[in-house]
Amino acid sequence: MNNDINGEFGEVIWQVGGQQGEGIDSTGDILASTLNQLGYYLYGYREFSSRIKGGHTHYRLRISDNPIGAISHKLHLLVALDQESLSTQNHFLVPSGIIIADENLNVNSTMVRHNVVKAPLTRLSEDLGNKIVKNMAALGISIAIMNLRLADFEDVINQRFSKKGSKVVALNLAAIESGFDWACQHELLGKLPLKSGDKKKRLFMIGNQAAALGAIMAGCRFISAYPITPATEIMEYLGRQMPEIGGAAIQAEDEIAAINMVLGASYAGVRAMTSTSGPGLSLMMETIGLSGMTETPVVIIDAQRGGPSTGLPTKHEQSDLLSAIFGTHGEVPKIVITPTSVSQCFYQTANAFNLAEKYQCPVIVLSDVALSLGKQTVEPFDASKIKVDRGQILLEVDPTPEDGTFFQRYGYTASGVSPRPLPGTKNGVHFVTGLEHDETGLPADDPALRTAMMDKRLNKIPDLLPGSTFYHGPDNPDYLLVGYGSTYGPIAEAREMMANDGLLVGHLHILIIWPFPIAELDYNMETAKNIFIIENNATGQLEGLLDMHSPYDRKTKPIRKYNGQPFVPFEIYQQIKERL
Amino acid sequence: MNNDINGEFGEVIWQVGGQQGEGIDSTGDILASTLNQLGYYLYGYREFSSRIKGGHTHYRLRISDNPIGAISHKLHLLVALDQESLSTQNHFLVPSGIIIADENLNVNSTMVRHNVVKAPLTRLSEDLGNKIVKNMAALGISIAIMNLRLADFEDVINQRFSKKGSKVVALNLAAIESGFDWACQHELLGKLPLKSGDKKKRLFMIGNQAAALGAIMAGCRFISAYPITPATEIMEYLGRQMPEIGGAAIQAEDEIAAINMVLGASYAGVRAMTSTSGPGLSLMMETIGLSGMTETPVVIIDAQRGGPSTGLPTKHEQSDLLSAIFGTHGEVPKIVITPTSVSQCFYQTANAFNLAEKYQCPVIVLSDVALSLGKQTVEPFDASKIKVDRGQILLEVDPTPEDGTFFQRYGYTASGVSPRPLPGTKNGVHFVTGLEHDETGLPADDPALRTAMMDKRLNKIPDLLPGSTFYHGPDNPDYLLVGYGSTYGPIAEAREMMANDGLLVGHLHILIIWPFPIAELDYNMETAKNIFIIENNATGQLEGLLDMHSPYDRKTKPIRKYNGQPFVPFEIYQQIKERL
Amino acid sequence: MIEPKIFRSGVRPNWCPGCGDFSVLNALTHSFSELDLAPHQITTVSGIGCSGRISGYLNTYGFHGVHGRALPVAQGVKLANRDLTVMAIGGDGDGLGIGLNHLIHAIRRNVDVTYIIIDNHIYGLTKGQTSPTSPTGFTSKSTPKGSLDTAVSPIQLALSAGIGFLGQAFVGNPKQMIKLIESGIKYNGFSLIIALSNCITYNKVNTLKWFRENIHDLDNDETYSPSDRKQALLSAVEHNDLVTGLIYHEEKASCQDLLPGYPNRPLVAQNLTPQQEILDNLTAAFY
Amino acid sequence: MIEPKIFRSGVRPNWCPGCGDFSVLNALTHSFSELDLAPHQITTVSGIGCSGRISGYLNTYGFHGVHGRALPVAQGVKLANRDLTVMAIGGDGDGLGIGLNHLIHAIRRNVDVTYIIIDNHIYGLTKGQTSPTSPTGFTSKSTPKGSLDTAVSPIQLALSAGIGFLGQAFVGNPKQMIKLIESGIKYNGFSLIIALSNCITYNKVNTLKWFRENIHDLDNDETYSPSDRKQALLSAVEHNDLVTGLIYHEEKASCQDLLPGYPNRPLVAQNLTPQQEILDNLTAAFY
Ligand SMILES: Cc1ncc(C[n+]2csc(CCOP(=O)(O)OP(=O)(O)O)c2C)c(N)n1
Ligand SMILES: Cc1ncc(C[n+]2csc(CCOP(=O)(O)OP(=O)(O)O)c2C)c(N)n1
Ligand code: SF4
Ligand code: SF4
Ligand SMILES: [Mg+2]
Ligand SMILES: [Mg+2]
Repeated sequence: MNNDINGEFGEVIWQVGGQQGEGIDSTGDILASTLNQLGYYLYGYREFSSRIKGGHTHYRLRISDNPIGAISHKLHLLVALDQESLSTQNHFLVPSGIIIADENLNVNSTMVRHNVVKAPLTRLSEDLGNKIVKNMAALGISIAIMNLRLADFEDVINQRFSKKGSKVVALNLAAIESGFDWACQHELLGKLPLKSGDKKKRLFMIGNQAAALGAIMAGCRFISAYPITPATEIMEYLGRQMPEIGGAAIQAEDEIAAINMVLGASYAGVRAMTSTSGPGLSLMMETIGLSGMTETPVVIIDAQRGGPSTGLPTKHEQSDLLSAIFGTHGEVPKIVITPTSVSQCFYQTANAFNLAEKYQCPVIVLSDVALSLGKQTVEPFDASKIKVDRGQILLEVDPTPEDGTFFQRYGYTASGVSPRPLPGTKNGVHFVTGLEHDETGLPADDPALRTAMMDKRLNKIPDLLPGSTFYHGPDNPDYLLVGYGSTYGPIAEAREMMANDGLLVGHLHILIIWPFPIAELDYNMETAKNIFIIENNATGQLEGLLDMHSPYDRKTKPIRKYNGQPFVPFEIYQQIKERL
Repeated sequence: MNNDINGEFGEVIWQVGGQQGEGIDSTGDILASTLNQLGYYLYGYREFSSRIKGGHTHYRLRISDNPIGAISHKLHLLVALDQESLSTQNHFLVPSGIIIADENLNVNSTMVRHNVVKAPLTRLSEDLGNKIVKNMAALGISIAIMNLRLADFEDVINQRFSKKGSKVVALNLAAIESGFDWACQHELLGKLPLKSGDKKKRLFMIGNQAAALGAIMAGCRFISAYPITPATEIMEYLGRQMPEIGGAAIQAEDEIAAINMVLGASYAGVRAMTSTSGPGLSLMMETIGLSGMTETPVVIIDAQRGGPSTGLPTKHEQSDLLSAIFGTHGEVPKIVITPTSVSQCFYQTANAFNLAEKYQCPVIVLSDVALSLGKQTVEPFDASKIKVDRGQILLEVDPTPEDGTFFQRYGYTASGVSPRPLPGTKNGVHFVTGLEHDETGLPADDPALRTAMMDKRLNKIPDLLPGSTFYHGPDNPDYLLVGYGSTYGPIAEAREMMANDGLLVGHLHILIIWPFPIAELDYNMETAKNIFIIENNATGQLEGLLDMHSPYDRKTKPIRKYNGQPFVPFEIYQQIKERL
Repeated sequence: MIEPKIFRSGVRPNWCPGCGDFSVLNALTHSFSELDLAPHQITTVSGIGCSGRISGYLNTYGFHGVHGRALPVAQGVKLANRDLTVMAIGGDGDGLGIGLNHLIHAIRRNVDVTYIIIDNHIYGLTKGQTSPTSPTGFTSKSTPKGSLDTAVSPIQLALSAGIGFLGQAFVGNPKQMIKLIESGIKYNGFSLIIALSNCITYNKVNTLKWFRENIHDLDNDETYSPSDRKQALLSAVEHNDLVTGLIYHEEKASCQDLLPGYPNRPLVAQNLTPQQEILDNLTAAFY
Repeated sequence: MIEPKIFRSGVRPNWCPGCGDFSVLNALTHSFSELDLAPHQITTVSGIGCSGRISGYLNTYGFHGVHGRALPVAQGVKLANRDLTVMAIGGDGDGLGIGLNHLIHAIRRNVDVTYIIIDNHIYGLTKGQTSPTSPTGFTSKSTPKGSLDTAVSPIQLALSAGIGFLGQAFVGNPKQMIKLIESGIKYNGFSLIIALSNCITYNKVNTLKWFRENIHDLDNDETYSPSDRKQALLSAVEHNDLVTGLIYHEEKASCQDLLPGYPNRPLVAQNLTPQQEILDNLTAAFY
């Protein structure tokens, strides 16, 4: 619990749980927003079920004075508004942790090792005239326990409720205050005192918002998508922003329409994208092939969720990987990016647009529930880090000698990428088709030409894109932890735990997973004695790709989790320990 | 040209080429049907383009007195009705081969090494009053050259044209005769004499017909599909036969509807299937996942064609493999079968229904243009070889104690397969969903349950299904040729060629490719020094699967072809020779 | 006769209190009961959405498929076993957004399935986006400045596609809904019943009150004849699709009646033992 | 004015001689010419089918997509570059079978695209299967005993979906077709023109002669007013959909007019340099 000499904590993990509709989200959000302004590092993760009202939900917030990239297995302060919060969550509490339970809940004997405080949450808020603010009373108690200042919360409450009128603002503030006072009266003030934050300005957002922002900054001016958990926020956010930045957002009738609209918009020359989750990705497969065959850039964000089929719509998993890479009949060039953090959702979505246009191919960005909906502290974005590279677009075309001859859209070039004029360009009139075609784009099935065209398309993307992987740790580690995408945070922290134990341990992580960066991976895996492949799926999809591409038998060991929840650092650490 | 002491040939490769609409198909079919009745072994392969009239097409027929399973690179007799037949096909001719060219075609100097005979085909048929029978005149000449008897053709001509009236029959017979006579007058009679056939009764059909027959024999009584080349004949054939055998055939509005109807029918308890090609397979991905998740059997025949996207609709390729295996988001149990011959299209389609019901999962049968549309001699089918095994269907269910409690559709069992009552069964009322669910089928997201259910589904299919591979050749071969599906014939023949050269060579072939039969493959690959992986695609999909599953680096060598055409045995032989 | 409550499964619906879906669930159980059906004789296929969850709350065979595809599955079920009563149920997004094509083609095909669209003018389960039936100008998370699209009219489309049985119910009028569902099930062919419903959480425009104020009930309109397709079309146009009751009814042969060689005994009851004789007959053409 | 023949690409159509598609190709080139367009100003998106090949025969920007998805692609093109004239063209299978849902939703959305369905009542390219517009009883390879389904009526469906511009042409009347295409292109919004066509190879029922004998021309019908939606519906019903001419026309705002914040300059012409200022404005809410 790393408290310092003043007894203050550098890290507190707080959680509120209750029924959907009880304001669990906003309780967490208000605490988090305020803490963000105070300069703490935060990681918020919500558990919720695929229904609208009712059903248990909780919001876990990890608060730290140092950068963090994962939730934790620990819990210091649990605020329970429903029975399930107690029964399913109390075992996460550290021995010295505190439970604040609404007084009408049953507190059973297994909880006695913890400091369980029954608080009259419902009553406190009813006293204020409205029991819906019991979550705010609970927040007030939390504020007191962590030794935070009530005044720091006023801004956020004001912002959040001002639309609903000053009465609502006042009611909420009063509820927080009454909780705070109650806590003081019951000697809870400063029981888990937080070190103060550094007051630096940082962003706090979910991956979906970061990805949408990344798209805007990369110049995306067209989105068409269909709602689906956990991707919907991307289309909703862009739906709100496109009118402001002079773009267009279209809610499509289905995912097939969405990707085809995007393909049309992209063909016409605007940067365009769609966002979806697994079921939508499956529906888009045919058109992903069309994008590959016509060499038309397209950006798809697939926010993965528990599969297969409708699966676990609100739960976490990394199981669309092979389908993103190998899905669609036939063979197409593709790029698949797996951002590692909310911050990378921003930068890599922007990157996706450059890669899609540079290589004229579909680019799939795989996020997942943890990234899409998990809220993280993010250093302010830097627009200067984003360069718009539109690849080989021809803005002017020389007239061709004859009339009625198409421009050679698929002329062979050294790079394999052919310049493309946009519709509307004089002298650039050309034809594109999903059929096999010659340099002019016209359907053709001559065997030699066919082979040449396949080679052109399949070889135009280099075997290794720069920045595909990164490595943290000593040279020649004894232990190597390998992952991709959102497991970055948990693995990084697990590595630290192992390093603290004095082990020589490295962390190799993949950011661009297709083309499969085997050269960089092999380079790092060569000397490691124990390689752990860590992924959130059942069949070991990354492991399969590694085996497929590496001629060596690395005797890698799998650490897989497919129960719908993201990894926490400690369980990775623990599982490795058990196998040493 | 293996002619025997009488100067008779055990094998002649004949080809007719012309423009689409010139009756190229029927010329080939009439010759082939007659030869089939005479007891020859045949392999017919058509090249055609994706247009209705016009465009070059040809029909190559390999005629042998021994079983054959591939086309050949050789050509003995070329009948050219158009210029392209001459320019693109003449180089296949063996030195002593004969070209019969319509007299108005240009015969150039590169053909002089061959015996080029200009024949007045158009004139001969115009003399009979109708130039459309010039193909029949050409057939007559062919008959003479191969020393066949005119009388043997009467039956087939009668059958084929009787619907159009006796005049048409007579016209066609007259044209054949006039061609035959012309050949005799020009000393062509018996120039390439065929050994006589064994007169045994054998079938001659395309893979699509065999697959449809296999489905019927396995008890399939429902098909829903959407037309697409090269799969359409399956739905058309079943569309004609279902009324006769008391089933239902529905042309769906699209492939998504097709597979969902099939899923519904199969859920309700009838054996049901759909047929499609790559673009349709891509569209079916979401529902394939639903089949896997709900553990509802489903059989899909994917007749592969050149990909990606619309690709090469009439050309050959084996490039849907990885998409069939890994397509659909999330992770589902699946079985993928790759029949090796027209005969296996029959038996393996039947097998697909058993496997689908036994393991309650989607089964994809991958054929391809060569198998689907290539016409082969097939030994008469044996109904007794087909056993209908409907797996764990519960015809009666004991009443449950409470009302309103669902039957436990997904109860854990040792095998992982749970008994399923069919809708309509008393006391069997239950619920199935694409959401993750508990034993009762009700949506559930408890982490431990989720893991258990994933394990149940993913482990219920054994790692190795019996009969997944077969091997021909000596123990411990020096050379091992590995393939799957329709490459069987060409590889088998290439192996013979190598064996004739005195090499120790084996042929390892995959019939059921998923679950990947790595145990059997490894067993056979262990001692081989040179392993060639032979496949009709650009990226080496089988090779990828091998690497993915085998911990050994076999240093396999790829032989790939992706120009739209199937392998011929000699090119495999030659490519291997070059690399020795 | 089996009591309505027997048709409820033991599962508690996870709908929001006050959601219109409850009324439809209730009406279904009553209709089944009135028709003297037993749970095992019914199969309910549903789509994805709040409404799609209904198949789990009914004590009938239940198939909860993927988004927008309830109708093809239901047609497959019915053709496989013509003795079953087959229901398809889903939301307006499910049936008129992603799944609309299947509706038009199901109408053309006329397989005997009863399809209920629970139309709350919104995407409920995904937390409130504009749906195809949301009125023009409708503001929601996905159209914060108001929807631009013309609302889809399932009534006019169904009539134009040649539907044989069409009704529109309203969750505020359970009796009528029960009657319509009963008649729809009894109808030999494809029947569509649109259940105008409220999403209490996300649709603050098309509320129960709003529906009540705007609905024109055809069952109480003596000038209306449900056997006149033209009148049906015109009255839908006139009342902005907010008509309730039996809109159209016409007897015609169903797909099961017409399918050539389709046996009277359900396909699932056929003998599947492979017979050499059948094979020989079929292969005769290939020798 | 650019001559019609300039709008033909150098590629020879691979259609069967006598196929109706030739007439549509011809009419398009004349319409483009009459409208004073240049080839580079036009983008033609087409589906898969014999008819879908048309985009390769036109000297315009051509996008030959996948089966049934011409409309979404075309809408994307138009919204990306509102200065382009965007055509979508495909067959009856493409547009009314697999792609029908996109048609209904394109009508609702009203993006300014002109869509031509070349309706030969058959699946041509796949060698003659029954299509959604094939009449009931139609025999083909896929319905050897006659089609059971009710034919789909694109006219009635389009009207029911609220279309603003609808015409039906016939390959035997090129003048009318040219006029309709011209008006469709000029119309600000989604326009649908159905081109009744013949498949000389596979459809022996709906031949040129048959069409000629059964068509009722609205352009020559003085009692007909193309601004009356009800009359349009009723006349389609009455003449079994075999009406030709301008069926319906109504001015209304297009999607481009209505989209909030949608600039007058095409999206493709916007400045994309990433600006810290914009980023700061957008991220302000997240501090
Ligand atoms: C292929 C696919 N796309 C999107 C989704 C996400 N999704 C689930 S329900 C739904 C719409 C629900 O609206 P509606 O059909 O009107 O049902 P309601 O919830 O209003 O009853 C959507 C878009 C999905 N499950 N599958
Ligand atoms: C997803 C998919 N399914 C099926 C096909 C096969 N296919 C090609 S064209 C076509 C139908 C053609 O009919 P229509 O649209 O009426 O065009 P026509 O040839 O009559 O002009 C079909 C089914 C395909 N290319 N893609
Ligand atoms: S969100 Fe709306 S539709 Fe869904 S359960 Fe709640 S009230 Fe019903
Ligand atoms: S098959 Fe029919 S539609 Fe196709 S090109 Fe020939 S005539 Fe035209
Ligand atoms: Mg709804
Ligand atoms: Mg057609």
